[in-house]
Amino acid sequence: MTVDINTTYDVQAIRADFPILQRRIGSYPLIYLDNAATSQKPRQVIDALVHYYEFSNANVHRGLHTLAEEATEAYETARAKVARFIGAEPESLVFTRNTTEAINLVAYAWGLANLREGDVVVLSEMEHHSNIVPWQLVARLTGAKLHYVPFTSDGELDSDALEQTLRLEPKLVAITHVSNVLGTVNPVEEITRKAHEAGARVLVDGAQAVPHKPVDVRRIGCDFYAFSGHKMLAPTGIGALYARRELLEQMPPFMGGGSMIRKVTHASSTWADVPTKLEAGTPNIADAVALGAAVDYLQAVGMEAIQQHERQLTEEALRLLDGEEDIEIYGPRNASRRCGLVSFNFKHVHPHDAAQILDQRGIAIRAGHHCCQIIMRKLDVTATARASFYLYNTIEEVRTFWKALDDVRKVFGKHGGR
Amino acid sequence: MTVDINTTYDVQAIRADFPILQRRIGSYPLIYLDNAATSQKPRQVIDALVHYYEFSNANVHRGLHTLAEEATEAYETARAKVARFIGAEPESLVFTRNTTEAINLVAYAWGLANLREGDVVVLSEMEHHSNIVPWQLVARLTGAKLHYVPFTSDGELDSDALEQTLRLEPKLVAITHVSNVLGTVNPVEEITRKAHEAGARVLVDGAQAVPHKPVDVRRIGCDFYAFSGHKMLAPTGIGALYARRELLEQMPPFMGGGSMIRKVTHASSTWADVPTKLEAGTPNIADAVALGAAVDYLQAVGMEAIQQHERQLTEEALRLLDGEEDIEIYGPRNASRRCGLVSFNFKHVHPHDAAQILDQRGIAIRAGHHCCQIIMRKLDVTATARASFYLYNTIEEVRTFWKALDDVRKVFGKHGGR
Amino acid sequence: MVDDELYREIILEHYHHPRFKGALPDASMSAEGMNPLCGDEITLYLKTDGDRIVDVRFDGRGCSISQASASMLTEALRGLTLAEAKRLQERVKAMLTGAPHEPFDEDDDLNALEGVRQYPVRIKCALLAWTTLEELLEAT
Amino acid sequence: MVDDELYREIILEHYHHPRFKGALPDASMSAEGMNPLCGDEITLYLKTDGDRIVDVRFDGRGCSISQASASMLTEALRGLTLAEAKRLQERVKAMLTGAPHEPFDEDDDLNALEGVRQYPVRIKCALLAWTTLEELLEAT
Ligand SMILES: Cc1ncc(COP(=O)(O)O)c(C=O)c1O
Ligand SMILES: Cc1ncc(COP(=O)(O)O)c(C=O)c1O
Repeated sequence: MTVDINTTYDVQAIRADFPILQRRIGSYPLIYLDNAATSQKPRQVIDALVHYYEFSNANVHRGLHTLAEEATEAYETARAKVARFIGAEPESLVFTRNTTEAINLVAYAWGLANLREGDVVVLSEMEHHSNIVPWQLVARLTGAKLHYVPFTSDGELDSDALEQTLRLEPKLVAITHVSNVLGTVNPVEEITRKAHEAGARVLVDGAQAVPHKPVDVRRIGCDFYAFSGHKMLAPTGIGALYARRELLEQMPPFMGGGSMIRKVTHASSTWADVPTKLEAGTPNIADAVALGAAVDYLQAVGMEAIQQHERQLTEEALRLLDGEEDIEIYGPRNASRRCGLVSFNFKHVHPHDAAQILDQRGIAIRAGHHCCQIIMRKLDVTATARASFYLYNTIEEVRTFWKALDDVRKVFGKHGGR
Repeated sequence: MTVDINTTYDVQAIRADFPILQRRIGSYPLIYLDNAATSQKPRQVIDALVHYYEFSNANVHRGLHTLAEEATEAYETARAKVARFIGAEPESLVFTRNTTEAINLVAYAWGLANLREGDVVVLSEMEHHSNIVPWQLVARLTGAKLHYVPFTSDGELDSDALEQTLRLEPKLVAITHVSNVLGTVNPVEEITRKAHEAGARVLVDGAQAVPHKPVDVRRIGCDFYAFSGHKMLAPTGIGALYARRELLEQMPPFMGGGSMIRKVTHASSTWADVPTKLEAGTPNIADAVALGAAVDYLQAVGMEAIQQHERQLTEEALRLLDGEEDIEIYGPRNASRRCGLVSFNFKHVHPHDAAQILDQRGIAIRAGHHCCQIIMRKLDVTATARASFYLYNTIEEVRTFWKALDDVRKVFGKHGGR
Repeated sequence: MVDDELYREIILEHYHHPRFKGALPDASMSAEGMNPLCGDEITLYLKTDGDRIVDVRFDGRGCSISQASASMLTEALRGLTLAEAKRLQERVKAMLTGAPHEPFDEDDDLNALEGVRQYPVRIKCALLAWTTLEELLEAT
Repeated sequence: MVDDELYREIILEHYHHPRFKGALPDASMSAEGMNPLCGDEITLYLKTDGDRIVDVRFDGRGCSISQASASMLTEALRGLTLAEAKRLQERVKAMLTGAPHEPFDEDDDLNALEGVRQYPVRIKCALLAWTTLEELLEAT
């Protein structure tokens, strides 16, 4: 990898690190614009996996032999890297499978211990199902109540509504950093400050933020922050929860099992120190190590540079789509108010059909509810199409995507013929 | 891989598939006898990971584009393979991180919905912490009571005590198939029959069974069966829970999030079909695919052949250790009553010290409580040493291990000098 | 470039001009279906006279495949007995899932759905109306 | 072949002949420590006269490193004031964790523990007695 943030952004050098970008779909080169669903993986991350399994594979923490020491060292080094990447200390970082597990961990471990009948939990209407359903499950077990802050027609969080909801003295505000449908970047720093003033804990869903922009959990000030490795160049099966250390220490464990205990007796057990207390059983060691390698890669390119590059792609996509009268765009129009994705719909073609036809040109976009049925209902659609960008996408790819929309029109007619 | 179960077992051909076995520890070749903690990975499994990431990586289930279809196909094919490997239908197999998560899933989802104050859950005193602590956590939330079936001085489950405990009409019997300390193979078929007669559900912890012997969950008849991929040639981060389909269907979900829903509204949600209902968020797709490759590998060698090979290694280890008057062996003496591992202690040397000295000869064994503090207390030790075997270990390795015990004696004296 | 196998003319025609679309206020029975993967929704209305289906309508939103399939269903069901409807439903399901079935005539609109079989993700779209019908018939 | 760096003679000597091992029924204070990774246990007993430690014992089970370290502790603590004991505990901890510290004399038994530093997993063994002491002193 030869990228240097001090020179120009060398997207071709980056692309050369991603073997899958050589792939063809039928006779077309792959244009992968489904990065909000999952990202592709550079050679360096794949190599980290292979090296781990060919050289140091062992179970961690409990072994005295050389491989076990090396595996433990690699695993804990990865934890320190990932923690540093978001401005946290290693003891505050729990490895999970993904964002979803991180949020469920908080819902079960912190939620069951801290929520009581009638307590208020504040969500927003732009949350991913992963930041809704865990709270519904825990609300059913505890009797807590959920309140949803709406978003405006611009796709921005309704800040007046938020302030009103905070008067209910919620126990928790759980909010996404970046919406995976609208692209909106929420002002999580300000939301955290207000929520803290109202006495609430704050959980931020960072699944769409950490891969795409610099994130510093200390600056945000939130209590919990969740994200997924697979959306940031790392393998599937690894993610993380940051939590303020004193909360981690006070929380009862989530899952029980090996590693997370201090002493087990017939009747009860005591717990290991944080973060191990929250990591029951054999962890996903290799994928954690590879997440460390992904963080190295992202840092070498530079998160500012990545954000800047994606903004250019997003601006171009917004500009091109905005000129089409048969297309509706969702979310903020100003690229500086959003992250690198654009949701849209043909007025007369279902997004499934659009996605299918683009696939025949090698262009991978996503069509569906994007795990955000509440947003869909508000937009009064059942699904949207979404093109989402990452560090290896090019302006030419964005233009090819835009041109391919004409193929959709060829099948369905300029106005869908309906 | 050129192994054919109809000819002799070609351990050298198998070894050639495992890159890590080329490794040297200092000047000694690695002798890896820590397989009960985690297994090594063959080239074929590592290649499956690399191929997935270089060729078909995408998020599953929700995508219309080619990569998403390929990823979904690969993931569901792996599910079908793994299910067939243990005699189950794909709809009954939920992917989890490991055995620990599989058991916690049952404890939270089935346990919170089905256990009430005073209900009895039966465990054994030879359980791994992963099959104890989840029940302690759920007992605390529900008021259920735990009863432990003891084991005899031979390391066998006390079947009279089990029958007595069943008179308490337990709701659940949760028992390990193979003990990771004693090596004991429990008669899970018979236990399940008796427990069902008593009206209990049965969960079997198969972490040490599935990697080492043929397992058929239909023949066992149990309601739940849990195991880990990383102990059976697959990557870390993937495991599985088998559950009888009607139980899966009746159970509320465990974690909430993407994929596992049908319809989400502000107030509540409905669930997807099994097994997706139990798999919230982006699954560990690549490692599931690689677990499929591991199952292919094990089946090509043949589980009967592997079991037979390990029995020879275990018999040799028992024979050699049994001749040493300064060594105590734990668990059944008859190799046909156990799986491929031997726990032991020097009468006068702590197992940590023994393991450390063996490591200096390139021999990796484990020393500690093996996540079984209740067994340790019954054996009146704080830790044991454990040598555990797998398909790639050789009789020569077992003998080298045994000879290296003399190095321990050289440092600590024949009788520990104490 | 354009996928003729999937987007056959007859499918696009049904999509652009769906037959019998809209609510049926005096329906004898109705059922709602949903494809949780994509959010497509459908409501199916049947009006029966004794054992015979005298009116069928569908409502809802979805892709061309799910809408065309629903439109074809409303046309095909009209005038059948409930038992015949059940047999037709089983036949379409078998065609879409690759199970043995009596093939449809070349010029039967339903025959156009066979192309969907090559698109695993879209099979669920084509099936939506028919699984909703299955549930509705089971409920009677 | 045999690791002289870890298993120095003085460590083995303390392990084989632990000083002041066993319960101390008239202890002024005691604390239990445990290494959750391996199950090693230790109980530490101190008897003080005013501010001064007049008797120290340890009991428990563990590997050569944890036992030798505990034995050295009992010898080293004898006769110190509680404040001196605290300083010694910090100095040993610093040595074992690689923090800056005043080195021990070549012929001080505690100096033999320095070799443990190269064995990350064993550091916890060597620390066990000293972290138990830390907790005990904090509780006063
Ligand atoms: C019998 C038994 N049960 C459960 C486990 C836990 O497995 P995992 O750590 O993969 O969840 C193990 C392995 O450590 C085991 O040996
Ligand atoms: C905003 C947001 N939150 C949560 C998730 C869930 O992530 P995962 O499936 O990795 O748990 C996603 C991605 O799908 C997302 O975009």
